[in-house]
Amino acid sequence: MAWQKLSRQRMAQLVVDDIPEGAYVNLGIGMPVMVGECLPKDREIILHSENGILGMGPADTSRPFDTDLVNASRKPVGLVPGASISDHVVSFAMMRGGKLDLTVLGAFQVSGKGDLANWDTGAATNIPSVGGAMDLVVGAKQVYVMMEHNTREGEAKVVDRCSYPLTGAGVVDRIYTDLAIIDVIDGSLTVRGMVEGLTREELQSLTGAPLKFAAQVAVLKN
Amino acid sequence: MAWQKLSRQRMAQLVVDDIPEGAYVNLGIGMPVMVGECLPKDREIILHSENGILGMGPADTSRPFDTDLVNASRKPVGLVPGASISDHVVSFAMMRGGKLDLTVLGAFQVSGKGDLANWDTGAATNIPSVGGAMDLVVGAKQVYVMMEHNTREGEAKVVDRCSYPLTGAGVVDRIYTDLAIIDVIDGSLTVRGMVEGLTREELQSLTGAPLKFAAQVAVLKN
Amino acid sequence: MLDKTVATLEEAVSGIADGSTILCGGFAGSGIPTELMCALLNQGAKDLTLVSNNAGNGRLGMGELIAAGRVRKMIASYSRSVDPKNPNAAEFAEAYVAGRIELECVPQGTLAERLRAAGAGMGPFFTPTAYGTQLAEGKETRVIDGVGYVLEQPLKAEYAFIKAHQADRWGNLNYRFAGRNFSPVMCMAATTTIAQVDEIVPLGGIAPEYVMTPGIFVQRVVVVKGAQ
Amino acid sequence: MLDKTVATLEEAVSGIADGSTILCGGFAGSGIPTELMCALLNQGAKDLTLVSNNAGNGRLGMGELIAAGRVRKMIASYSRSVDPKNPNAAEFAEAYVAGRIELECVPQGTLAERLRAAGAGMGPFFTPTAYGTQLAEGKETRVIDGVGYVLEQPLKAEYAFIKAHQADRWGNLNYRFAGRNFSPVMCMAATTTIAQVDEIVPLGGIAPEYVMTPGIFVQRVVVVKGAQ
Repeated sequence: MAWQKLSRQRMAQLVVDDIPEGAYVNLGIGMPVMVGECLPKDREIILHSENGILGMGPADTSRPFDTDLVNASRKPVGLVPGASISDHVVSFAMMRGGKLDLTVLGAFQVSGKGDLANWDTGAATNIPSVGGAMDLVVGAKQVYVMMEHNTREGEAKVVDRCSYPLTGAGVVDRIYTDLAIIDVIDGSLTVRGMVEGLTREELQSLTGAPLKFAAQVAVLKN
Repeated sequence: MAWQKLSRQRMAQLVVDDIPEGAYVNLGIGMPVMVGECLPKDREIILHSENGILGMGPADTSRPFDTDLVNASRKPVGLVPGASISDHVVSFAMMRGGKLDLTVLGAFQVSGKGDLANWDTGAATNIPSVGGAMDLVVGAKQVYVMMEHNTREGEAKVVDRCSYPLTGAGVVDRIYTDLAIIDVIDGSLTVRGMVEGLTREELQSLTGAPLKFAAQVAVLKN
Repeated sequence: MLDKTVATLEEAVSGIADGSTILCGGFAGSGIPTELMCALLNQGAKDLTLVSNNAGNGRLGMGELIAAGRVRKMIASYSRSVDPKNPNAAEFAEAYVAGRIELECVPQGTLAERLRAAGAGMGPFFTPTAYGTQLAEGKETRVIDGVGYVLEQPLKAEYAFIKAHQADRWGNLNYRFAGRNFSPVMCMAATTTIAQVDEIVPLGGIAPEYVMTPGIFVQRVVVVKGAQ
Repeated sequence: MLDKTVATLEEAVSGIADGSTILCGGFAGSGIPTELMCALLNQGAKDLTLVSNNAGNGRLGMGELIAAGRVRKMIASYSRSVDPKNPNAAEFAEAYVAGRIELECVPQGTLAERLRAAGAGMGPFFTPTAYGTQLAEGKETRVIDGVGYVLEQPLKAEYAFIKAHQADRWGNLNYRFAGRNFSPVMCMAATTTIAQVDEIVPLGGIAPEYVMTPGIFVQRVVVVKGAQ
């Protein structure tokens, strides 16, 4: 049977389905932004932005752009009722202090032990720029990664050992890719969901670290 | 010629005269409270209280007692125009961070090197209670002490070495007593003012640490 | 729907186990969560460690808990009564002199910083406060650029008892004047922060820029009208 | 009378010496003291170290200072342009690639904490952030209860450039929404804080409970109407 990669939209929806009501969540730049766009209006999920906004919502497009209401990607945002503003010191205390229930981040690589590399590819021409990623991964109660299972060149992004500089060691709890949902449990990988039609052997061959499989592996469809 | 001890009122006035316009000042409990009472209304001296009040003024006695407007001695206070409220973390950052121009504290003993003992007499029955004194003395730009020159029993309170537990080592900049004003400069004492009629020998005999005398020693009168 | 309000003081203090550490907001009579402490007296938890600037504000609340032998240890900056003629911490003094309660005396600013370190997810820190004094004895020290520092440890707790002015159902809080004091940092340092408030306002009733404690630091809210 | 207001931007940035370290508030385009940085360009100080979350917000201000070769070193958490098609830090990138500017990359939360430690009069502190990564290389580390920590140093400065919304003549400040970001902590960490504000209000015009930066942390205030 042929298999299809999950769409980004579907990946975001799978993440949303796993976020409990009332959770405090920080969404990283890139793919995780779609999680915010998929949140149903009737659910109270409280979005945190590192620049001190807790309770971020969509920008009011009927008003002119307000530079004092932006997210970390410099995009306009709004405040939902119940929102609060803090300075950077308090905002990062929330992150490092274990108050955020969840952060969803993009990644270059995740290792079989849950090491995360998402801030620098180590290229000589890179300007080192870490932002808030290292604070998020040490503090958030759960760290989810959303990324494609393989690079465009077909290389595994789930690897035995990250070749890129680490953001944090052993920090990732769960990986959502376009092929699978993988939990990091006690330093090893357990698949809890796979796209329809993909075999375990095929998934392992596309993955750079050894996989275990949960008793119940969900079948993921677009 | 006979000499008279300075009154507490006069001591407080001498301190007030030395406070520059616009200074941020924390007044300790006990004798330093009188400094606040002596401040002329036309001068802008900004009083800090450790419980987060910056810009403390007299309580509005026409209103009922408000427990949320008190100083560290649990006494009712007011807020002057330009006052601000902070939490304890920020309030003590002002103290330790070198933002207060001056603190005026009472003392049990001050050593010739500027060591201060003002929180505990070391008596076995004491309940150790330090409050904010140790934070004040490490941070305020100037630490002034106001105290009687001698105990009721006639013992020197300016001593060679404090016998009571220290609040801070080498922290005192100036001592106002009922007999003299003494600067602590580079770990030794220099008298800059003495009550009228007192001889240098008499002052030294009432003092437990060696005194130097400034080129100009002011004559202090009640 | 996220709703942190609870209907009763009893519910607010439910589940607090023997041996818990509880941060108690307040300074010099302002911002004291007296009714929560009274509710804890009824709830029955014992062998407690209380963290508070003062060791009581009259008999009600903390004084009663101490008198009832429910407090094993006090961590405070100023445990003596300020005015011996009208003692605010008489029950503590009695228990302390009798050797029935342990005391850890912490400089007030260090107390705030230790709570902040815990709340902000930090490890130990060097502070100049208390260097060269007996309160630094036994602690790691370091001299940097001629200034002496003491290494102090984060102070975290299972619970915080807080008195605030207004709250919404997400737990956003504000405080009146100097009623703020230790409360914001204690909210951060506890796993479960329980706030008694004068009133609940609708979501959005506290302007976002004027929220003093964001709701993420608060787990339970209970209204106490006409609090002590 | 205590009056921290100055009449002109020129006066606001007067006396800044070559080799100074300047904290520059702002994050992602909000709260940027652009006009103060432009005034510094005219003032002429060079060999500067700038501390800012980002390394520019378009050419104006920081970009011009960097392009003019006036900045020796940048301490920042995110110096790349967020959007390569519309780069906010092109001048920095050019100078960095050419080896004309030094960069110290600091995790964003650690940057805030280092400033806070300086402003609060603390010494170094242990933080879990960056433990086990290349940003911890060469730094003292410690493992406590199974968690790894990195020892980080306070970051103080001669000056802070701040954009705030309102001020009074005592230097009390408030900020609009996320324009707050690093500004309060930078005000604390600098010896001389210079704030450009939208307007001056009378003393007492900002309610005491809603002052976001107490005036004790601010030394000069200048009005800039219609700031970038």
